[in-house]
Amino acid sequence: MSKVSIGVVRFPGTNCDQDVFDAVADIELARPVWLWHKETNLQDVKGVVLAGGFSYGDYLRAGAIARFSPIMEEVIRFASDGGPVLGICNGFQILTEAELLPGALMRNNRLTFVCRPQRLRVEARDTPFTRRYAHRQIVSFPVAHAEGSFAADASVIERLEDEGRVVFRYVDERGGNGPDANPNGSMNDIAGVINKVGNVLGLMPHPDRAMHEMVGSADGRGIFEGLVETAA
Amino acid sequence: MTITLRDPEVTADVVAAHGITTDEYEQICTLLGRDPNLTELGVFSLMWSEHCGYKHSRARLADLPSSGPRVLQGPGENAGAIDIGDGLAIVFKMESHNHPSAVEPYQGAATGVGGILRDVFTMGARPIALLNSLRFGELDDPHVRYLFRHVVAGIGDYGNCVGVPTVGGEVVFDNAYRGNPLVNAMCVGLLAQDDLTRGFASGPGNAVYVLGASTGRDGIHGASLLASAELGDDTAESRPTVQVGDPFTEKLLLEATLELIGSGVVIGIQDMGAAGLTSSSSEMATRAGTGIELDISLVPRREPAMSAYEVLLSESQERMLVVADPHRESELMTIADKWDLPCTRIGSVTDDGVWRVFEGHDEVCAIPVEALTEAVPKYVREVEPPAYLAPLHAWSPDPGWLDDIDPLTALTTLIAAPSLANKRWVFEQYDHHVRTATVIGPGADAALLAIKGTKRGLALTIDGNGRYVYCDPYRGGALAVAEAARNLTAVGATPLAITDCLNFGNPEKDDIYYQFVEALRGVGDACRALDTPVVSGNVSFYNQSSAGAVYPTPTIGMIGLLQDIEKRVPPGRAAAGDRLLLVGADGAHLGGSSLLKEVLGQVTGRPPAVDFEAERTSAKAIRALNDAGLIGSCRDIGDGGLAVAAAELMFGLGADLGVELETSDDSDLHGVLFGEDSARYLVTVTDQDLVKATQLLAELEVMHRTCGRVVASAAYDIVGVGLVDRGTLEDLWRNAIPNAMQLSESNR
Amino acid sequence: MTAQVEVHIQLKPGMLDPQGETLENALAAIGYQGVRGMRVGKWITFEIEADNPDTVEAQVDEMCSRLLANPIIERYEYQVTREAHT
Amino acid sequence: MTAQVEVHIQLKPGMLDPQGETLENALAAIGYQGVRGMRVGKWITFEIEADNPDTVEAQVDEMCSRLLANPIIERYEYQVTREAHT
Ligand SMILES: Nc1ncnc2c1ncn2[C@@H]1O[C@H](COP(=O)(O)OP(=O)(O)O)[C@@H](O)[C@H]1O
Ligand SMILES: [Mg+2]
Repeated sequence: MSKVSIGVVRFPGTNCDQDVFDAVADIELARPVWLWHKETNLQDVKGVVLAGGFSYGDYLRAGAIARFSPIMEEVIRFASDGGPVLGICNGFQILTEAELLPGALMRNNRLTFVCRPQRLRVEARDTPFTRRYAHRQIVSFPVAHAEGSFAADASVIERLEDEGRVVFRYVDERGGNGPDANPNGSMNDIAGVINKVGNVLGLMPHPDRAMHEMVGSADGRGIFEGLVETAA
Repeated sequence: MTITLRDPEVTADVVAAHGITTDEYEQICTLLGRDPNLTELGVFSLMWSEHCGYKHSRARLADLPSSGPRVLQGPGENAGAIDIGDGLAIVFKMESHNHPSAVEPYQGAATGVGGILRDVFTMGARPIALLNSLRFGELDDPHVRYLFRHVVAGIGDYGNCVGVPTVGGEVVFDNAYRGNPLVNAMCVGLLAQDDLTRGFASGPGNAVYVLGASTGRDGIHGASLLASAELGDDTAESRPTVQVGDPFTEKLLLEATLELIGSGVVIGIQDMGAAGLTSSSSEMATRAGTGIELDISLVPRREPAMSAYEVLLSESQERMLVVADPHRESELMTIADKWDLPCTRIGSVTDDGVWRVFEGHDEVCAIPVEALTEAVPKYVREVEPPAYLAPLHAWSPDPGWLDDIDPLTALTTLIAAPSLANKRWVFEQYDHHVRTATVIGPGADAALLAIKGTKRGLALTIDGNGRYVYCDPYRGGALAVAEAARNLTAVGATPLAITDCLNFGNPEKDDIYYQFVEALRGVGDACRALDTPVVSGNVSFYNQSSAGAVYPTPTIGMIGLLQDIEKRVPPGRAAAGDRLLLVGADGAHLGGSSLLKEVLGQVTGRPPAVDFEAERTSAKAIRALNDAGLIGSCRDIGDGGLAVAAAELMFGLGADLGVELETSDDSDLHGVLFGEDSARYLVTVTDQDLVKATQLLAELEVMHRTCGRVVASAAYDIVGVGLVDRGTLEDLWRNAIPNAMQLSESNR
Repeated sequence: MTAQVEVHIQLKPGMLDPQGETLENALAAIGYQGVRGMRVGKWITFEIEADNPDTVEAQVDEMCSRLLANPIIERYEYQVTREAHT
Repeated sequence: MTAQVEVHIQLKPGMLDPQGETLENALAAIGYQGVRGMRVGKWITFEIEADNPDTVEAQVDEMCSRLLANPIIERYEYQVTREAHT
């Protein structure tokens, strides 16, 4: 059986590109494909990942400049045709700037970069990316960002909650909503959201950094497995 | 002080203002066969500054051991390189950015990281880790908090953006550093040995290019004035020279450089660090035995009306000097374009051994290359031990002097001292996971990275203890190396090599020069004894303020290897009932200790002597125990002695566990708990393995004793002395720095 | 024609501004009481070379709404000052 | 008395502004040619409650140099607008 090709987009300043590439390569049925930001062709990939990092240095606002790269027109078209798109960290920021996802990612409320292991609760498992997880499963993916505070108008937040589009929520070590749960001040402890159709997911934590027990967690595999399964 | 750049006349005042002595000026005239013009004088002033020319240190540095079977590149290049097998090499180096950080902590620290990254990727290596070593005054001073906050942010923001994990480091607070913080950054890179690239301007006729950022007036006189002069009250005047870092451009430069090297287009490449275009071009020509010709009117500029002097000496960041075959220019330009980086041809390699600079058709400098790089004066002198040492060494306390010090109170004081407390406040601001190879990140004795595609693990640490070196320069130098080796051993690795950053005061003063010479002798002896050659390093002198010199502080960055990463000693693997085993003798030595400093407020006595034989055997014992699969967890015993090591070990265990610590009855309680004698480790072994472990240690003839156990109640119990609740102790340890940093912020 | 442009960007009213809040607290801590409602925004200045003076404003407005500000969280204002031909 | 304060902060002339430079290039790439000399600074607004109107300016100046701006690399300007008692 031929492998499912998954595109990994590289913008200038993307720095988790190799990590995502390796994570995809780790999934048996998948074949990662590089997509350069200046390209205008997705090379027939069946899924797209926007990796983390600091595209354009995060200058102005994280993701604001990358959103205008030539490749993004193709990604937007691919997404509106129903193709699965996953944005991790800076990728999430770019997806919100491109208005493929609602809301915005603002500077962390503590005003500093935060890098730490982070527990999350899977709030929605009826998405292509999360069906490998159990209902309300607690998973651990590291966070590493300076602008990850999810914000939107109250009505938008309400709609996201009502429609079950909050896919991941920050929780504390015990799986609860204690004061240590939220690393950045996100509204409603939101860590990841999906679009209305259900094919574009963005999240701040890094499943690509949770692929092996040796680096602390293998909980991230499920997302990549889900992505590849959907893309197949 | 100001230099009038428009004044072409080189008067005695102008010479002095450039920090050049009368003797040196005469040497320059002899080398040139004439008087230098102003631009040439500026060039000499930088290249002969301590920072670039190492005039006070070069002769002494030659005594450090720098060779060994694994050394692929020793000192003299942009960074050192070590063979780690499988055709792979590790490239690494450390740099100081002390004075720039004192002037502008955020940018100073950030550009320090930028510079050390370039030193590593210019060799063709992909940076895989950053570490840093920091020294500040005590945190009760708002200015210190300002410096600390911004230095940490600057380090984090730069490395995070470039995408290199910061996996370890150290921070020490002591008022000896109040007026002059130390900011040392270390970078470690990985490459296939075949890709090792050097800074050679070879092949007359080859073309010279600048790649990367345009040139502005940043840091003009940065190297000579900031790094080679004391920080006085007039530092405000050197402010306009502050360099601003652009990590985004650095990331592009990193990718472009590695791609260029991979393509084979590059003949030689070097980053433009201190003294910018001048030092990079002249050093590259020296190494290749060639000359070089530049037309600085071709250098892309950010600012109008820059003089030749300014272009040559600018320290604008994120620039590389590339030597390539002009016939392959289009390949070079294609790669530069791909990464949106300007690349401009500015000159060529010549065969006349002269460093020649034109501005259009006008020749502005013509200096024999070697006059800039090799003819730098070298100062060596013999000096006596400074007077302050004798009383410290004569220190001998009265019997019973510590009777009033309650051990549990002392422990809580130590644990809550910012120098010993948890550093999460710092390392949570650093991305330590990117590249997904971090198996042990900050928080343990050493960091451990997986070398992907192999079974190996690379262990990294950075260590130094300025207070020790102040109290006894020779011992302190040796102890820094020994402590670093212990850190690596504690995760199961074998030390391979070091880089160093030698931070001292003004070497023209005898006391300081003595500290430097003796500390270096200690470092050298320890490196020879522990088989860790010095492959790269950096000297930073003139670390002093109106309050005097900083503690002499050599910091040691050490790398080690673990053949099988599965055999690492993971932090925090122990269960209730496991035994605590002290490997090494009981402590007794309190001279120069943390107990004296943090609890009694005294800096006196001699730090412990280093017994190299004992270091070797105890390290061997740890590796043997680990190979036999007997170690649950391990901490080396350092600052604060056994008592602090046991607490740190406990904090790494499940939250419901505690420790019971048994002191030995016959010796002195405070010495056993807080003594900082070297060559020691604290390990846990399961109850069943205890006999095997002690037998093994007996066979290796290593001193040891069981010194307690892991218990199911969350308390720290010194048997027969008393106990303290684990939660209380852990809160003190975790919150000492965050609490101190909650206090008001300021911009000064 | 060259025009001087100044753009002011600020979080929309009602959006939490942790930077403003932190600065306000820090000011209070060092003795500047009485500071209220601090907001930290962006101030962007540049020159623009335009063939047609009439369209400069529209162009700047577009730049602001497309890139310089994020209308979901921010609002912006700009001023264009035309310069005499140089 | 309440005064409205606006502070403008920018890197000193001659200092590299990586943000401004990157933005300028990005704007050109997406079709806005002709933008030059872009600088990204800060715009801080707040209210201050002051007993003595005469000292407000001095106080704001001090706040800028001590905390709001970093005088080593930045320059600042401020405007204080007094309001009628409310
Ligand atoms: N400046 C820093 N940057 C990154 N990590 C740091 C820094 N300072 C301390 N750490 C981390 O905190 C842990 C404790 O540091 P330290 O107290 O110096 O340990 P030790 O005494 O075992 O050498 C180490 O893992 C170290 O890497
Ligand atoms: Mg240490």
